[in-house]
Amino acid sequence: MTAFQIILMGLLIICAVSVSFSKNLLNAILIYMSFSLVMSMLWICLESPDLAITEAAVGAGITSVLFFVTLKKIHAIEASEPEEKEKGKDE
Amino acid sequence: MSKKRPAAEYQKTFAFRFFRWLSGAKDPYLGEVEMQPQEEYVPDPEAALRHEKEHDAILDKVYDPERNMEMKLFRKLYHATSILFCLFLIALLLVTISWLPAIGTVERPVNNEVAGRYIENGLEETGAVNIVAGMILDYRAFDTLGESHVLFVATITVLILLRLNKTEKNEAEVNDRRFEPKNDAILQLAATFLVPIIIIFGIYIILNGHLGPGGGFSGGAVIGAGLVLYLNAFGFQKTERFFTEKTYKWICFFSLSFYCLAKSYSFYTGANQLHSVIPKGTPGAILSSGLILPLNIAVGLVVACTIYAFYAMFRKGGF
Amino acid sequence: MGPNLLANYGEAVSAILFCIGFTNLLLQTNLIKKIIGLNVMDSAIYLFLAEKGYIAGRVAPIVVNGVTSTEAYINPIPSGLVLTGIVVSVSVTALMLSLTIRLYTRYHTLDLDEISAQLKKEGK
Amino acid sequence: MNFICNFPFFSILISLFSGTICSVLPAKAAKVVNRVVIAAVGVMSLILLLYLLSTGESFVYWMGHFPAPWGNEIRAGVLEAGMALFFCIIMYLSMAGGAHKLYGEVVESKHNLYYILVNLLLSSLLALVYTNDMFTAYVFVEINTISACGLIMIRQVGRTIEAAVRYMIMSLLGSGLLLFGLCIMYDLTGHLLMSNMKESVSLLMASGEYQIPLIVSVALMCVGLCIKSALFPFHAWLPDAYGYSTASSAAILSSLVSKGYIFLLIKIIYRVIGFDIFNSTRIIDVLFVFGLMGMIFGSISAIRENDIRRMIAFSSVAQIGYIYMGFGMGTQAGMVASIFHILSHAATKSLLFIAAIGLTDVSGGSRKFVDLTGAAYRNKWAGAAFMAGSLSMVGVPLFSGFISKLLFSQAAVQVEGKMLASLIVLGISTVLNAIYFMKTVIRIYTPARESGYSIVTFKDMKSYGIVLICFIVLNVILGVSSQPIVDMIEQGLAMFA
Repeated sequence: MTAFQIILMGLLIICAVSVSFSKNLLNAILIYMSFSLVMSMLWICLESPDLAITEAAVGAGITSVLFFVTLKKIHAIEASEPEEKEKGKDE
Repeated sequence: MSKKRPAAEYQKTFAFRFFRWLSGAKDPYLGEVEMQPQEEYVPDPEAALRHEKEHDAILDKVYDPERNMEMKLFRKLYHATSILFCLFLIALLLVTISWLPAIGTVERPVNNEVAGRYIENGLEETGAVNIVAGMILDYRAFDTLGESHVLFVATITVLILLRLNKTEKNEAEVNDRRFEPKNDAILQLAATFLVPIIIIFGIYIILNGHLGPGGGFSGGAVIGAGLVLYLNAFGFQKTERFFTEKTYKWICFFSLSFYCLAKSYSFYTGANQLHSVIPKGTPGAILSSGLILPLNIAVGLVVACTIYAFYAMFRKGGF
Repeated sequence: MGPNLLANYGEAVSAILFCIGFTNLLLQTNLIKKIIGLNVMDSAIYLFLAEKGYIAGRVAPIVVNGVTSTEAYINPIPSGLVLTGIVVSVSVTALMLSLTIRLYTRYHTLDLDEISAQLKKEGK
Repeated sequence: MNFICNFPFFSILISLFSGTICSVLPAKAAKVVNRVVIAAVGVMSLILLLYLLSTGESFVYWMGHFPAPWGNEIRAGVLEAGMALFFCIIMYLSMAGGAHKLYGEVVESKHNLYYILVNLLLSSLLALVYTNDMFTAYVFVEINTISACGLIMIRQVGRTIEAAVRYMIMSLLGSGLLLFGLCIMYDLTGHLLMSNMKESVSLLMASGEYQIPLIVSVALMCVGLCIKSALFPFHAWLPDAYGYSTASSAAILSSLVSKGYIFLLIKIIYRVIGFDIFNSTRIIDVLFVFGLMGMIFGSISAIRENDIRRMIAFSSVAQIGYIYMGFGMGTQAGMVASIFHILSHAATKSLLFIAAIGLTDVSGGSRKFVDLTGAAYRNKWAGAAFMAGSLSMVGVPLFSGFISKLLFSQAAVQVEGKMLASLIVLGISTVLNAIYFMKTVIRIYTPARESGYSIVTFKDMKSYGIVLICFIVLNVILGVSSQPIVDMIEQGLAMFA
């Protein structure tokens, strides 16, 4: 069990670092989603099923959906005003 | 009783002058003190235009991040200090952690009589099989009351930021049609199967909150996710038939009021050592554990509506 | 260095995650990545807190077969606190994201420094 | 138990519940509810204060059916009740004074949302004042932060939204550090209630165990709260947030929100760590240095500013520096001076913000000093109130600012090693204060050539004038009858132990 925990924690750090360095916003959000999933697995290992359910529903579910809809909205704004397209954007 | 003073005498008093000044009847400086107003500046329209242009050019130059040395320096300094601070913080925290009691062991200060009582007497004192639920909704219920209001106040701020008025809303609807896929057959078929299952699962999590892992918040989030999926598959027209801003408002209002009043009752009786009339029931049964089940339902409703409201606000700026 | 760094590896990881999130929040110029950094930071604190309740060899605090002895279950307090905390972080995330949308509709960029520069240029 | 002991609980719950109620009411009714709730809470706090003064001892109130280490508690003493009363007065006056500006600056359909935010802010402030539990404090700190953010960006211009983002980022860093420190503290003590924590902390200090984590946790909590209350290097968000939000918001934010965090810090110092233990750490020296730096740099930035609202905002940075300097002295006298300065600054700063909108309104809405020339003749009440506020800030006798400066210098004289630094900086900062406030006062009293701006008399805005008078009277009361208030603060601090 300890080895599994250590692997999960390693994954957490990898996810966190790659979020910081990813150039693409969509990728960053997906990586954050997997971060949450790993976190919820870790909570099962730590014997807190309440937290695991909540994190899976909230971190991987709701928060990511909110991120996606924000990104979508931003693209929509950008597309609806093409004359301002040259303004700086990461994607 | 003082005699009424004659007007001429009264006009010499300080009070008269003060009130005259206050009411604006007379300016005390006018004609008494030599205070010349500043010379009036007569603007030359051409010069003003030129001046404005120059001003703009200067501003462009000043706030050009490539050229402004001060800004560049500030940004570099900021980066350097932030990185140093973070490195310092990481070192500090690691050193701290190395001195903390070892995790996973029993001999730690946190495993004291508080946790002991929650585990040993939690079942009979709160009636909840899930000790965590009993703890957050009974022993430490004030935190949880605050927590649900955090969610509420966050919704309010999102409403302030993103809710549109009538005319903007129509425009937004047109935009929404343009950017969201409509009538995707695969999505709709999947949603027809999935949405009921998701919502039933959410309800199960809420109702089962005091018996097993789960509770109002996670269940509400699941139901909210189901609603969002339904919305995505079938569009706003379908959801508006059963869920409008009014529904949201009243569901939130009733759930939060119920939460507040129920918990006030329990705090009040607790603090005044009165007997609470709420039955605990047999532990393990679905209708047990006093207020925990109704509170979970209330929280679940609030959270489900809030999640849906967040999504609708983000996507369209209204329901 | 104290004696327990290796035993507390979980807490060490959470401290590292905390600092990664903290650095992201301070240094990322893109607002969405700042918000992700914020979420990482919050999760790290919750991991740190949840580690405190864990006791090796015991099970989750859900009473099974009426056994209510402290020997059987882990400490329930940290779990409850983390549950509260997760709600807080969701609310804050939603608020920050709506601020982001609002700023983007106005300034068409996600870079906070660029927005400040534009504001200063407008000069009001 | 006496029925009055329920009042702290009632005041928190009423203000929370009124937030929920306002969400379904139209704006006008919400406004009435808001005023009534603030007034009711104020009256309850006053009765509670009188009751506590007569009994002379504090009490704890169970939030639930379980006693101390298991359940959740709130606690009321003289200082808490006094603070609650004071917060209610300031909040009522600020809301009343800025109400007419709300119509121009906030979309009509969002007015009731504004009152919800104010109600929730009040409840969170009360909870921060009364709570006896660290985790509850954290939760209500978050409510406070989010509703303060709402207050900043309710007036939606670009600056306020950008300021709100910056405010949120800074605050969330602060909350993160606060929660981390709290977790370490919980790990070491095993309790979340302040009184139990304090027992464990003093035991740990006596036994010499876990010294490093203890100090680190205290430091993290302090830094977190300092960031949240905009101590000097962390104030980047403050000028825009205070300068461009609607007037009531600016007054409430500057005088109450940051003070709520500072009061929580005082509670942590006294009730969690212990005053003597806190003073034996080096943290107070750091607070002292940053406080002094804030006093100087805040004033310098204020001098360089040519926008009246932003100038007042920068002056807040300097005043928060004063408060932290008092903490940094590490003596009882310094603490009393800081708490008195919390009161005096809250009364004065909200007065200045409310008076400033009167002046800008008669200058065509412009906030630049050039346009403000002669504004005090066009709106005499606002001019007089602004002058009173400035005199108080500078430290002229009869006003509250004088007493707080006097208390600070008295406290500084008693501290060895910090006396010279604090006296010199106090002197410099007073001079700087005088420069920028007197500059403004002279500017608004310089007669201008006929500018075409309308003249506002008392009859035009009665409620606004009355609010200004109340503020001035409050300032003078604080300045004239300071001794009873100082005695009350000392009594309250004695109850903390």
